[in-house]
Amino acid sequence: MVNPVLLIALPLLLAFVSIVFKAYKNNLLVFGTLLNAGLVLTLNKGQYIIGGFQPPFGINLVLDDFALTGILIINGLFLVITLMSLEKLEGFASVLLVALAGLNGLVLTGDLFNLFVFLEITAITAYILSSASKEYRYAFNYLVLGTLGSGLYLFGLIVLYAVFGTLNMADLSVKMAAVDASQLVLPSLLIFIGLAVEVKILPFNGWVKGVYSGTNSLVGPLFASVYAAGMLFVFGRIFAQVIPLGTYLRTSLVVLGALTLLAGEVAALSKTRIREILLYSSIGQSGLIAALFLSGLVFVAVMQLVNNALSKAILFTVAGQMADSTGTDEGEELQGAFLEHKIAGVGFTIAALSLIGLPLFYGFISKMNLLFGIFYSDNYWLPVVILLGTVIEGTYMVRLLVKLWTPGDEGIVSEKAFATERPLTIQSSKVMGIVVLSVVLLIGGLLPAVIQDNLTDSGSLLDEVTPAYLFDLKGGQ
Amino acid sequence: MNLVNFAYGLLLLLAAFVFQTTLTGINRKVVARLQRRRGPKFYQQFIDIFKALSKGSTTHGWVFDFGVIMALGGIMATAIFIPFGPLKAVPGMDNIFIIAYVLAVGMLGMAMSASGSGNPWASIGVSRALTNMLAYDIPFMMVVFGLIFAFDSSSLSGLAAIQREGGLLGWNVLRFPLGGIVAMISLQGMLGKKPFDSFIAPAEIASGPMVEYGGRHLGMLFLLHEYSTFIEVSLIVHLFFGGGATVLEFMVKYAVIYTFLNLVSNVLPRFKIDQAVTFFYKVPLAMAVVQTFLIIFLGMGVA
Amino acid sequence: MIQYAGIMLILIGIYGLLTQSNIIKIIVSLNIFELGLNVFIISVGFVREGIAPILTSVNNHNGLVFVDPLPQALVLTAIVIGLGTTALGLAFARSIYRQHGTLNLDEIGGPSNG
Amino acid sequence: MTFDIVVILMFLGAFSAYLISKASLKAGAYATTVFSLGALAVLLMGRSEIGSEFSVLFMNFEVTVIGWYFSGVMVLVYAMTSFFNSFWMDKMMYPGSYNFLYLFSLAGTLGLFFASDLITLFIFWEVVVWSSTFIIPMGKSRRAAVVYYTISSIGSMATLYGIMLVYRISGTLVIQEAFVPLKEDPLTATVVFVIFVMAGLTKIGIFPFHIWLPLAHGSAPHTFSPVLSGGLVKMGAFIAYMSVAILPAYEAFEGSLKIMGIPLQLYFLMILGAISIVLGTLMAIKQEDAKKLIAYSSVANGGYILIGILMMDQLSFAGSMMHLFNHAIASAAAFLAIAVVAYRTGTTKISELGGMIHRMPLTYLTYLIAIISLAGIPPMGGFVSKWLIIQGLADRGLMFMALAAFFGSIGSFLYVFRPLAAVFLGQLKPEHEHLKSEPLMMKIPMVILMVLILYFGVLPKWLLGIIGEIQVAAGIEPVMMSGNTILAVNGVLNTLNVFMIFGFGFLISLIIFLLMQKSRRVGLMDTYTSAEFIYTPELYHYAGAFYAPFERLYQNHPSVEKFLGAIAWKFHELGTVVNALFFSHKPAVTVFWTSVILVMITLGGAGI
Amino acid sequence: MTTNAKDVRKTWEKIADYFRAHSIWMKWYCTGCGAIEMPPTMTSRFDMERLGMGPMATPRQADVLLITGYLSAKTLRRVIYSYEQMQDPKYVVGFGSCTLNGGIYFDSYATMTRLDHYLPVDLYIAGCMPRPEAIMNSFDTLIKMIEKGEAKGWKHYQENHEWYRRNQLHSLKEVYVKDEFHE
Repeated sequence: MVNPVLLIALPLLLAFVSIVFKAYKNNLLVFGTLLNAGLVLTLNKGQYIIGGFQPPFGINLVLDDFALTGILIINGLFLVITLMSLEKLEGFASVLLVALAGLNGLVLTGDLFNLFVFLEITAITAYILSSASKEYRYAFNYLVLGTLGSGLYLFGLIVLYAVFGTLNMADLSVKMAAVDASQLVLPSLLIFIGLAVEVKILPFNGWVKGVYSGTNSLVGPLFASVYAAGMLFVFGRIFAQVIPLGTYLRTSLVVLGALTLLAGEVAALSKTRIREILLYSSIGQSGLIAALFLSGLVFVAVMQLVNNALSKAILFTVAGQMADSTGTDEGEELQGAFLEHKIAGVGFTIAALSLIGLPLFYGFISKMNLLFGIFYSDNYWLPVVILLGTVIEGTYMVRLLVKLWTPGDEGIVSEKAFATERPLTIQSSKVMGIVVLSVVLLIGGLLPAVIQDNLTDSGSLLDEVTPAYLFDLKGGQ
Repeated sequence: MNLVNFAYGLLLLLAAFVFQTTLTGINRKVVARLQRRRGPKFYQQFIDIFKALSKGSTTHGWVFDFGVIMALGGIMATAIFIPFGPLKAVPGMDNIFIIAYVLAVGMLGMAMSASGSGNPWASIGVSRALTNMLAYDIPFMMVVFGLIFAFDSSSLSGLAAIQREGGLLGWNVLRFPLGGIVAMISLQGMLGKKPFDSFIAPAEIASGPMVEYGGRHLGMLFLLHEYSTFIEVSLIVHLFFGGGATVLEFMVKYAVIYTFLNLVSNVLPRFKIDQAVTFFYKVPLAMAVVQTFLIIFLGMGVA
Repeated sequence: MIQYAGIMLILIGIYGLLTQSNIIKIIVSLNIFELGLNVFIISVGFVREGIAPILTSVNNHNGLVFVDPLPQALVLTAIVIGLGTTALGLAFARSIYRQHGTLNLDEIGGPSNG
Repeated sequence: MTFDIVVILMFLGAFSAYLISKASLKAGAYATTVFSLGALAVLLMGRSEIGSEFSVLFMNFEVTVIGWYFSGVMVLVYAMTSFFNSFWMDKMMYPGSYNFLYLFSLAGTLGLFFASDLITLFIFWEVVVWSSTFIIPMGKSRRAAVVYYTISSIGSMATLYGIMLVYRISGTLVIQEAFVPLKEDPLTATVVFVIFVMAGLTKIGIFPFHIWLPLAHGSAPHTFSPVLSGGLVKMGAFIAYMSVAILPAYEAFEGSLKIMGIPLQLYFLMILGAISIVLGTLMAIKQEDAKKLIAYSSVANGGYILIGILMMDQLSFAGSMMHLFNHAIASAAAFLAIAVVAYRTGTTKISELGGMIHRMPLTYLTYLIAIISLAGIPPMGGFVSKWLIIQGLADRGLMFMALAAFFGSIGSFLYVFRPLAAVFLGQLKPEHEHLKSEPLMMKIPMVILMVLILYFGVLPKWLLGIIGEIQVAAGIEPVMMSGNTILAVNGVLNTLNVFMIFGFGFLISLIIFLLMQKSRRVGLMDTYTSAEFIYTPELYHYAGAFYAPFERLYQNHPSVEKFLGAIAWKFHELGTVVNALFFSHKPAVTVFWTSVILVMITLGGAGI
Repeated sequence: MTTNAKDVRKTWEKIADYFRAHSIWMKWYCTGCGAIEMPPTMTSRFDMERLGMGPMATPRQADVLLITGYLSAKTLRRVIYSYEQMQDPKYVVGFGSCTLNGGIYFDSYATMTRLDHYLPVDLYIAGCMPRPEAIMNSFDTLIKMIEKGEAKGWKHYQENHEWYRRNQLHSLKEVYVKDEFHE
């Protein structure tokens, strides 16, 4: 029996070791990620107490299905992304190890203040990673907003502590449920805002554009899939399971999530640079997933989260690599870029189609399920927003794909001669990673049971709605 | 369908040809008298046709020939469908829509052949002719649509028989006066008479579609013209003037209507093609829609 | 009273964040914000006429009124984290100055809205 | 058990075509032909197995008569077009992928028509959409693919909403059962109906969703335009059929306001169909590109099909079902003819062509027969179907639909004639003097299509028999036939007689022609020019602005393209606004919004 | 005129010639002032149509080429071109003295003085200009000629094409010229 605290402690240890043994730090990183990924497979569900205090006192780690799915996604994707882009490490190995520890801690912890600490650790690594683009003003912006956000989170949690006298999530959720939720609008909102900064909910996400648009093939996928997944898992943990929201706050926040979805998609539509398109798409997806979590639809939210994380890993890797090797990610200048890189192109296409939610890919399964879920919670306006978002998302994704596959101006038959002359190289390690991830998306779409089984119970802990509405893969018969 | 039908059809074609061509000749005379001339012999039209057929001709390729054959063939086939008074070559085939569409075979064949000559004037003429067709056919079809709805029959002879039951007042032109006027105007357009004759405008586009025809091709086109006139006027006689219980009755009605239209056409100038379209869509179409509306929604005129 | 002081500081910090465009001043505002937060946290644990939450030979019965120790522990952590963040922010400030030659965000310019 | 094999085989065929293409491009192209012909053969042989059910993975299928009929039409068009694929292999950007997507979309359509539950239906719908989306940009326009995708996805997302709503209400996704509870609830039924039928409208290209057709059909690869126009458009008709027949709309809307016996909801859709007819006709008349012209004609013909389907009666419905087949093969034949021209000359612009009949007479004949059918002139198939539709309209007294139908019919003479005159007839350009005739492989499908068009125009009995079965399955009176005579309530049509009399007329005419003196053959430039000497055939060819006087009458028409374009642009601008409002490099902006949201929600909460 | 085997008409040709004689469609080649005499001939007073005659729009449809005026090198080319576009049998009528001998322009360097060197003229109408009475009279003659089979200019042209062509080339250098406006 392996204690999940190792998932946090080992990377931290390796991080400190790597500072001492600078020459081996990349090896240590690979070792650490491999080790973590291996450890995840050996874990058992349960509650792990750290430091001897019995809950509700002291810190404990909660390894339920939800957290297990989370660390599976985080560690798996972390491994794939790191292996794909080892050449981009540039001395960030130690930071990455710390980030891994922080992300695992985020998902595992059962204590609100402990969560704050991990949030800060993760955030600081994110600030540092975001400076990899050498655009320090954006990193600084991120830092200020992130700090403000976590400050607000701390504020909210202190208020809750002052009221309920506990920081343990399980304990708090029980105590809060007993109180009229409308009394707790302010602390809930403060915590929401604190997390929303990281989750990229609309008015709190000013940093995203600057940071994401300059990311390379390592940092981009890390931010867009691993960090996003980690933060969303936390968000889901807090708002679907810990803090009961009143009708008023729930509606307001779901509307905020829906607005984020729409605004993100619409903003992406108006962009031409690939990474900008993708970053706005990320914002939109975050809004969607947050709205799902807020609606209490944990299971489908996790499905969509997984889909988003897998797709975005591929998309940002390719986009980052394009920017790295050609110096631009302007769609117009990369016409026909996939002509010489068909495998990567197919992976990119699969990821994009899966993100839109087209059938044969995992995105379709998750989209189906989330729509079923929303309909079964008798919400008839949110699907309209989601479907509208899907239309817009499809439009810009197809526009991008078409441009990258078939070069040429309007009115001329597409020919190889019109393809970009910029030298695009994609390393074989990346290609392999892309293939692995897109195969996962395909398997998820064709044989959804494979991925589904690993998710089946992740929402059941505190999810009131048993997944009876789930699209049971037999056409609903 | 057996050989008798075909023989009957051939006879009908012959009769229609003789009748209509004579009538055309007489009308040339009538028009001449209108203009204080002596005018040609009443059989002049026959002479013209036979002369044209007897002459040598030039061709611009197989489609030029094929189009003419197809045009005349199509029009002749249509003429066979038309009941000549009470006489019908093939029973049960006088459906108005069949006639309207089979008629188009001839139009298309002629247009094809004309364009096949390679002469732009021909193409211009065809373009005008087709535009003209788009103008006059729609009000006409609208009125016909109303009639079919009113009497639940789309057979020419059936519609004619229904009218005759009501005597003179049963004629559709009296029951549905608006529709009757529309049909007459449309007929003017169908026949390509003034003011809707811009597609052959001899002085302007050198007789349009016919510019390259001579000899037997031209002769066949004259035949075609006679037949299509026969078809179109017969349509109106059957649809609005009670058809004919006897052949004579039919011929008299036919002659009167044809001569009337000819007289009208001779005192009118020529519309430009876009003016023709605008006219048809402003006046007759509006009238046709009103008429059909009255029939369908108010049952006006339907006994 | 001390809560209000903390909240005042928080608001001052936010005001600074809203109005300042100089990076150093923004960092200072952030610190004021955090300071206010810390003060607030401390105040949560404060109990009037409470004693330190230490069991001694005298104070070991159930009727004791003692200060909540947890907020103080939290504050310590928060301070440390705040310090780290400030240091990182200052490092960024230095890099920004080297890159752009100014510390004023208005003069640096942002991403294009194209 | 044949149909599941077809569906699976087509998917496998798609992959194998891709692999074969890697070895040899031509072989890959022939593979598409072999597979689609195989599918056609299996479909024809498997007619006795209609009604069989099967499942693949989590998808369920049931072969209904209508599904069988639609898939037959689709596979026929695909098979015929696939003969052309091999000629474009070296010109195509991704030939292997083209072959793959070609068969993949075919497989998708088969799955769609056989689907027995709504999710399967939707899955295959989307499969077809995305697979065809990636073929289109290999042609002339990238924008076309995006517009195509967007419009399609508006439709399909609407359908998805409808599917969810239906499932929420009835708790089942089986097509035959899911709609049953809606009959009790006209309001929801209206919503579901509108939502569902919207997908159909986008696909058939009914106003205002028609804008993708000319773009996509006009600029898709020449070998894919026939499939788009002849085949994929018909998916929309399938959905429209489902919305009307399976919902069933007439029962659900029993209580709503009726116009001439048509519920208002359906009447409104019919008006849209009528607008499409008029609009498609008018726009087709003014097109300068042959492919765009045929594309707009597809819009117009889609209007006929929609109106007929919505009528759900004995005549118009049968006419519409038959028109679907006729339009599929005729439009495919017309596009193929244009494709031959494009293959030889490299252009489809009407004004750049001329006199092609002198180089490729068979292509000309194909085009001629196709357009005769499209225009609904006997003795071609298109006539029978249009006749049925119009007789049905006359029976019901739907005057405005009839008005549009007449306009479309007569107008179609105008637009179909234009490529005929300007591309195939008229002066041959000097640069086309040495063009070769069409290759043999191209002749095969054209001849087959010609024969089919003529055959079903003369002897429609077999086809109308199947349509009768569809009508019985849909619960309406089947179209009546005795011998070769179609018996309508207000008229009869004996197609064989029409053909024979037409032949008779033609014979007499031919005899007259042959009796007279032989003609002298002269060149195309030896024409009456007012005795002017002209030596430039390319200038002496009337092709551009063919109906200029008529076009002038509506040249300042309001354009729904512009309107939708403006909406798209508004979305674009909204994106820029979002960007400018919320995203900055200064923390102050975000802090400001944070404060605003904080205050607003808190105060709102306190207020409540 | 000598009678040989070629000139014997078959029965159908006789019938055809009757039709041809009584339905004469003309292409007017109005190069000079003579055309002004045609409208009175057409309209009520003289009423050409009673003889079955009338103007036609194109040479393809016409039987008679009526050349009403003087001919220059430029116009002659076009007259020849028009004539060759007409269908057999076709007749040429020279109208006015210009076609006979150049008329008042006989001494111009550009005038073609004798039409029948270039085209087979069946009938000349003398006069400058001929009045409608003369025209009617000449048409009457033409009708009779055609009916009798005497108007055989078109055959003559076919048989002596070499000679005509030589004359044409001699005077015009080139019969079919390149389009002047595009050279």
